[in-house]
Amino acid sequence: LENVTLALNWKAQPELGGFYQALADGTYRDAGFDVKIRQGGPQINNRPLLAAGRVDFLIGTNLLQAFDAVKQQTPTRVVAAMLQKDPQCLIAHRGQGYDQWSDLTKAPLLMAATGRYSFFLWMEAAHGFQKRNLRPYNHSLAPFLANKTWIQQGYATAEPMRVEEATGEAPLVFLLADHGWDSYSTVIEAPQAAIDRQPERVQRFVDASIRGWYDYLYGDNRAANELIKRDNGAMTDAQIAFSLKQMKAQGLVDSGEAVENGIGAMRLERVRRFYQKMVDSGLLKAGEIDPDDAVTLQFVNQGVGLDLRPRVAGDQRAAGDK
Amino acid sequence: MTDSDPPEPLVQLQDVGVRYPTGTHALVGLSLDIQPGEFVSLLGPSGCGKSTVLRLVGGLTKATSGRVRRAWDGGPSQDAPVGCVFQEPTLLPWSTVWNNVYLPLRLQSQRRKSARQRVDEALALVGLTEFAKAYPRELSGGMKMRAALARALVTRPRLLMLDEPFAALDEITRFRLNDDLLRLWSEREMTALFVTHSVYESVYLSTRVLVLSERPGRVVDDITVDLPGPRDESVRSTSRYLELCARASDALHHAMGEAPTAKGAAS
Amino acid sequence: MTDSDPPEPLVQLQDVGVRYPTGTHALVGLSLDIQPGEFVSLLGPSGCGKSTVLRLVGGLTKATSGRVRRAWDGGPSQDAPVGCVFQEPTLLPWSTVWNNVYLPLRLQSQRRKSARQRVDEALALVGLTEFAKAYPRELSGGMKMRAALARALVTRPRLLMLDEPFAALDEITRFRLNDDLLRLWSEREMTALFVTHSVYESVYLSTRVLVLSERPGRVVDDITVDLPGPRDESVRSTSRYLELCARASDALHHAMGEAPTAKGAAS
Amino acid sequence: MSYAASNNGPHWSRRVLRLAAPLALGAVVLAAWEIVVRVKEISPYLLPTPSGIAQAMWEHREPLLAAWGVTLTTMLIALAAAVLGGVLLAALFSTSRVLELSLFPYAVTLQVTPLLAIAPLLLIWIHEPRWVMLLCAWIVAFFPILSGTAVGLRAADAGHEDLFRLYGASRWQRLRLLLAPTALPYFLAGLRVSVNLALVGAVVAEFVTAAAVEHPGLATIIFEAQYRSDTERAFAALAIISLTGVVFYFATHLLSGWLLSSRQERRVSSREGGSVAG
Amino acid sequence: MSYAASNNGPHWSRRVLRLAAPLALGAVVLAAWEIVVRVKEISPYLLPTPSGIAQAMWEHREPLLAAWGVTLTTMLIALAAAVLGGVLLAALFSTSRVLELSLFPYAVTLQVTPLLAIAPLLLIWIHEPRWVMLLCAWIVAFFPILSGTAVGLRAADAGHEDLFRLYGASRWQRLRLLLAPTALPYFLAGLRVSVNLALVGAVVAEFVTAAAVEHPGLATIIFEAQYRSDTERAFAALAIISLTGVVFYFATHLLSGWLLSSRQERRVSSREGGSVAG
Ligand SMILES: Nc1ncnc2c1ncn2[C@@H]1O[C@H](COP(=O)(O)OP(=O)(O)OP(=O)(O)O)[C@@H](O)[C@H]1O
Ligand SMILES: Nc1ncnc2c1ncn2[C@@H]1O[C@H](COP(=O)(O)OP(=O)(O)OP(=O)(O)O)[C@@H](O)[C@H]1O
Ligand SMILES: [Mg+2]
Ligand SMILES: [Mg+2]
Repeated sequence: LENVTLALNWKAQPELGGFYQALADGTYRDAGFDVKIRQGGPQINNRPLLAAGRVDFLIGTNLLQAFDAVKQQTPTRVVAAMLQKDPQCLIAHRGQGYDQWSDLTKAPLLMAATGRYSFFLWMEAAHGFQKRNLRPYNHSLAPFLANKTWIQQGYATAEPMRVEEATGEAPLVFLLADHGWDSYSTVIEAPQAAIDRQPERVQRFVDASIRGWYDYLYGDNRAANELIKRDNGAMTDAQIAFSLKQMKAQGLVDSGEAVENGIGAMRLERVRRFYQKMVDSGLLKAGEIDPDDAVTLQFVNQGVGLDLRPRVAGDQRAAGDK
Repeated sequence: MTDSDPPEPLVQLQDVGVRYPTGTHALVGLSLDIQPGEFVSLLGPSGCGKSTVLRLVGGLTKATSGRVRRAWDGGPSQDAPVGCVFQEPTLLPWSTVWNNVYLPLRLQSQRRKSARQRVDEALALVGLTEFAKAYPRELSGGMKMRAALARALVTRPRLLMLDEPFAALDEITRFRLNDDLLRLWSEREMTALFVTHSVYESVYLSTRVLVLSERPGRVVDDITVDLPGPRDESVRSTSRYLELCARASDALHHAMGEAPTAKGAAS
Repeated sequence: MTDSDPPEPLVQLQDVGVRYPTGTHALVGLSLDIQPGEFVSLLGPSGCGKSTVLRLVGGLTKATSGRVRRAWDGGPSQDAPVGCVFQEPTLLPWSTVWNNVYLPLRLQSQRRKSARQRVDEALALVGLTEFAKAYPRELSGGMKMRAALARALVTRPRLLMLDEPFAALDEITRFRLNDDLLRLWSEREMTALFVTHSVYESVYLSTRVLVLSERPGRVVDDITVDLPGPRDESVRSTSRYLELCARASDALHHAMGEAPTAKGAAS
Repeated sequence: MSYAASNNGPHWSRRVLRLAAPLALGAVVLAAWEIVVRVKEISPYLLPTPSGIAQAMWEHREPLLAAWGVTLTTMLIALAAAVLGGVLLAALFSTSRVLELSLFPYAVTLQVTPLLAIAPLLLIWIHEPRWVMLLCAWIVAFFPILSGTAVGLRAADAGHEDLFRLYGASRWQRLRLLLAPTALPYFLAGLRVSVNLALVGAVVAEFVTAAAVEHPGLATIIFEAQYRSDTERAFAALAIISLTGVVFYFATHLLSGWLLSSRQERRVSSREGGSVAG
Repeated sequence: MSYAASNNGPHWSRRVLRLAAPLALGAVVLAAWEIVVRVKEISPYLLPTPSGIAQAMWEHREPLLAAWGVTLTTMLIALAAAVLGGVLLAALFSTSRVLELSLFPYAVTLQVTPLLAIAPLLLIWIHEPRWVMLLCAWIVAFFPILSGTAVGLRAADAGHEDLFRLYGASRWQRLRLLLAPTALPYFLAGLRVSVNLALVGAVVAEFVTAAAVEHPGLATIIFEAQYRSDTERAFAALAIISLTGVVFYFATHLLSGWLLSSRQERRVSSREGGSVAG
């Protein structure tokens, strides 16, 4: 078995469930890997580990960081995109007059540091949100709960549930992806050296991960959830159930290109379109990089794992595609 | 033990004992009156409790038994009717000599300007005018003690307490300061409590010499010095002076459990 | 300036000047030889530089001009051929009296056990046996100086330097220690350099008395004390003794710019 | 004459007061807290009551205890390393001013560099996350000890320095018999700050490396509890951190008192001395 | 007799050495770093070269300077508040042991509580992130000053205490004329640590409130640059933080030297005195 370390961008959670599934049900082992998962967290930056060769694969949150890697001439590439839509969203209390996306721009907004340097800049440029309304979000809901007029960032698969648990009322959820933030999410990044020298190995890992995701969504995921709960004490069964439900309902994983090409699918047009948005938002400069360098389609769009999707999955098409 | 009994002693120690926390009995059953205007010297072996007596009178140590009464108790503490030269100079290292001498006046809330003359006078008296701006660490041992003396004199206290102020001084300076002290004492109508190891000095300066026993200290002799004032060098050759010196010296030897010899008086 | 010229002086100061960083000239053009076996006293006004001379000899201050030669220079520094009582006791506050006295031996890497006898002897000599386990802060002023004296004696140094070691002591203790010191000096064949303010003490103890002028210090008189040894109380009544005392006293007055009077000699 | 002091310290009634006053004040503060939260009806996910916290503490005693063990271990190792490193460096610095001035900036740099920024780098070079965590906690804790001890080693009394020079003390003897005792109070003052910082460091180090560590410490528990809006549990963990800090503060206090007792009594006897029975 | 000392300090050649040695060592360290990175071909996104960092510094000089201004402001305000708060509290504590023992635990609690955990709470009660930031930086910085000054205020010499008692000094006079000068070196020792911690506090406070502040400080730049994999820019900001720390360290050093000069020369004259021209 080959030792492989996979670094996550967050603590163990259902939004990373496919990897745990592949680990738990032996998919990775069958592919010849002994996988070690290294969690991330709010204060943890695993990205340098990939470039340094200390981990073999890294889960990236969105494409922006992949563009940055190209800009910094870091030899890494996105080899697969597990989430077709970014679960990033804004949350508001009900009954505060925040019924529309456009109502949110003037509200005090709790925002974590990572968001402030990425999608918030896009929100600012594309939708007129303002820096001076920002409040720090350290993944404690208390400030949001205490101030009903405040809104906050979140993952559509997580925070709404936590808010509902605390207040008894489901909050309003505005998915960024529905308003133009169309990055892939939870992408697998690999060092260029591995792609060049051991493409077969990368392919095996990507395929196994994709299979893991299918099984996590549609198969018996109890073992994976046990692993998740072991790694992250904050996870509960209810939370996991909610996340799974949301991932399916919002078509985060199995939608868009994934419907035909299988989970992990990517299209260059979409990458380029997102790059253009980043340029328009001032996060990157026009012509600074070639967005195509950020990804490689070599390992995806091969329909791997489509056999694992239940027949009824056809109606997902409507939910995810636009 | 004292034989004088005017109505109001300035300081009165009654059957006083002091036991330090380490268990050392420094004083046991010490009684002692000081009348206003007296010049009392304490003579006694090293470690017998002389400094402790001064600390008691100054209110710096409380008696563990017996009573200490002081005439100014109950009055405003700001008045500082006591001046003291401790056995060590205890100058503030971060202040110049001038500021060290000014300190007691400053504590009485006197302005620097109005105090200037008195401070300068006191410095001149001890011969440190030139070193007014020096820091204590730049002084020799004797100069430090002189600065401490100036500090004790500058307030013109009612009771002046001196713990071997002249021990570190050469004889000439010492004699000059002896005379200066006597002059100030009579001019300012002070009371003085003086610790010394010199029998001659004690007799020369005092109206009364108290000889203490070895630790724990008790008064073993109370010698009234009936030499006429104002005293000057000529006193030192009178027979009464020598007689009193011999008596004090004997008392001291007695106190230390030695047979009195001519030693002390002879040198 | 000295009139003796045996081959190898123990310490030789040639035309030495010391100027402190503050600008004070403590010594100017001082020359001085100390022969092995001598007992040299320094007499001089307060602040004239006596302590500075001791510091020079001990290697604690460097001369700003002139030359200082010491017979033991170049030898192993561990030997510590010098013992010193500073003007202040400089006891280590965190050590007991016993450990303070043991310190110089400890610095010579002597074991506690083998040092015990010498430390106990030194403590007995100064009368502090009872206080071996006390901390310095629990001692009276005179007791501290006695502890410092014990510390200086414990190493049996070739050169013993004493900076007013007896100033804080009563006369009886003082006389006793004077005699003890003389005895040790002759027994151990030490050389001694002694600072004092007592003319009598200097003449009684020394083979030579150096009188220093007011600051900056120079040697103004070099008095060879030709009294016979071993000395004891009886010496104090010889006419030669009194004569020498008078001479030293005169030199001191002279050094201080005063007309010599009978003051000093009379008391 | 016995020096085995019988009643050296302050009078026993004063001692009782010294123990009772903080406890009494603590009780008052907690009671006031409880009352304010109840009367103002502040919801427990914003600010729990002390009783709620205590209850959460009891309920989760097992994971909390385990986490406390983890954090405490990190803290103690970091503190030990801080003491060792700080003292050794200070001793090195005491040998030469030039050395001190040349190297101190690096100690400052280490201290002011944000852990969040360097933790990822450390993780690249040091493969064992546990070591990174210890290193982070050490970085946070060592500076006060270094700084305090360095000052203390230069604070020797001039008279004592003379004494040691006169008797030809070796460098080592001077360091051991003169400089070390002189620096002791300064070292202890630094220790007092470093003890706190070691605790802070242990917690922060866990925040910046947590994912990598197998057994969760208190920081992980706090994060988890906050994530789940279980404010009571978060406060229970916070309370344990605070209590640990306070206990170590008093321990350091007692240690200081004990180590310096032979010097401090001077003050007792001269300022409060006679009053023992007077 | 002139006390306007002409050559009080160490000899000028020694002074030059003291200045030159750290700079020389710094140059050597940077050169070694540059060479190691180049020879081992470590990629700049892992560990940039000093020249790369300098270049990034120059390129981004405007945002960096602006950010430095923000961080420096926070640091200085926090430091001022730490000095004020620490000294006042210490003065309060010096009036009574019982008070000290009762209140010190709360200072310890404040110091050891993880900012990451309490920042959200602070935000509930204090809506202005800028204030939360200052409060956080202050919490980090104040303890060493409090602790140092509290110790110093109890360190007065027994003889001096006697003197002040004898002359009937008022509480206020004792504090101002005796305790304050006695505590000064202890305060300065605390300040030396607090200066660093104020900088650390300013950075950490920015980390925990980062997203919220309109004008980014250095921490924001570091975080952003790291997030965007711009290691050189992150190191440029880190270097500015380090340099700021080192500059303040030397400033505090000079301040100490200047404030204590009248006491320290004793050491010069006794240990190095005669060597001035000898
Ligand atoms: N702070 C203290 N703690 C414990 N014991 C003390 C303290 N101060 C003094 N003593 C003891 O009390 C006794 C008397 O001390 P005191 O200082 O009064 O003596 P003294 O007569 O002034 O001696 P000297 O002439 O040597 O100065 C001594 O035996 C000393 O050991
Ligand atoms: N550390 C110092 N810095 C500056 N000046 C000093 C220092 N030490 C001594 N002096 C000055 O040098 C001169 C001689 O000092 P020294 O201590 O040698 O005098 P001394 O003869 O021992 O006096 P005393 O009999 O009073 O002890 C004094 O005028 C003093 O002001
Ligand atoms: Mg005394
Ligand atoms: Mg002297």
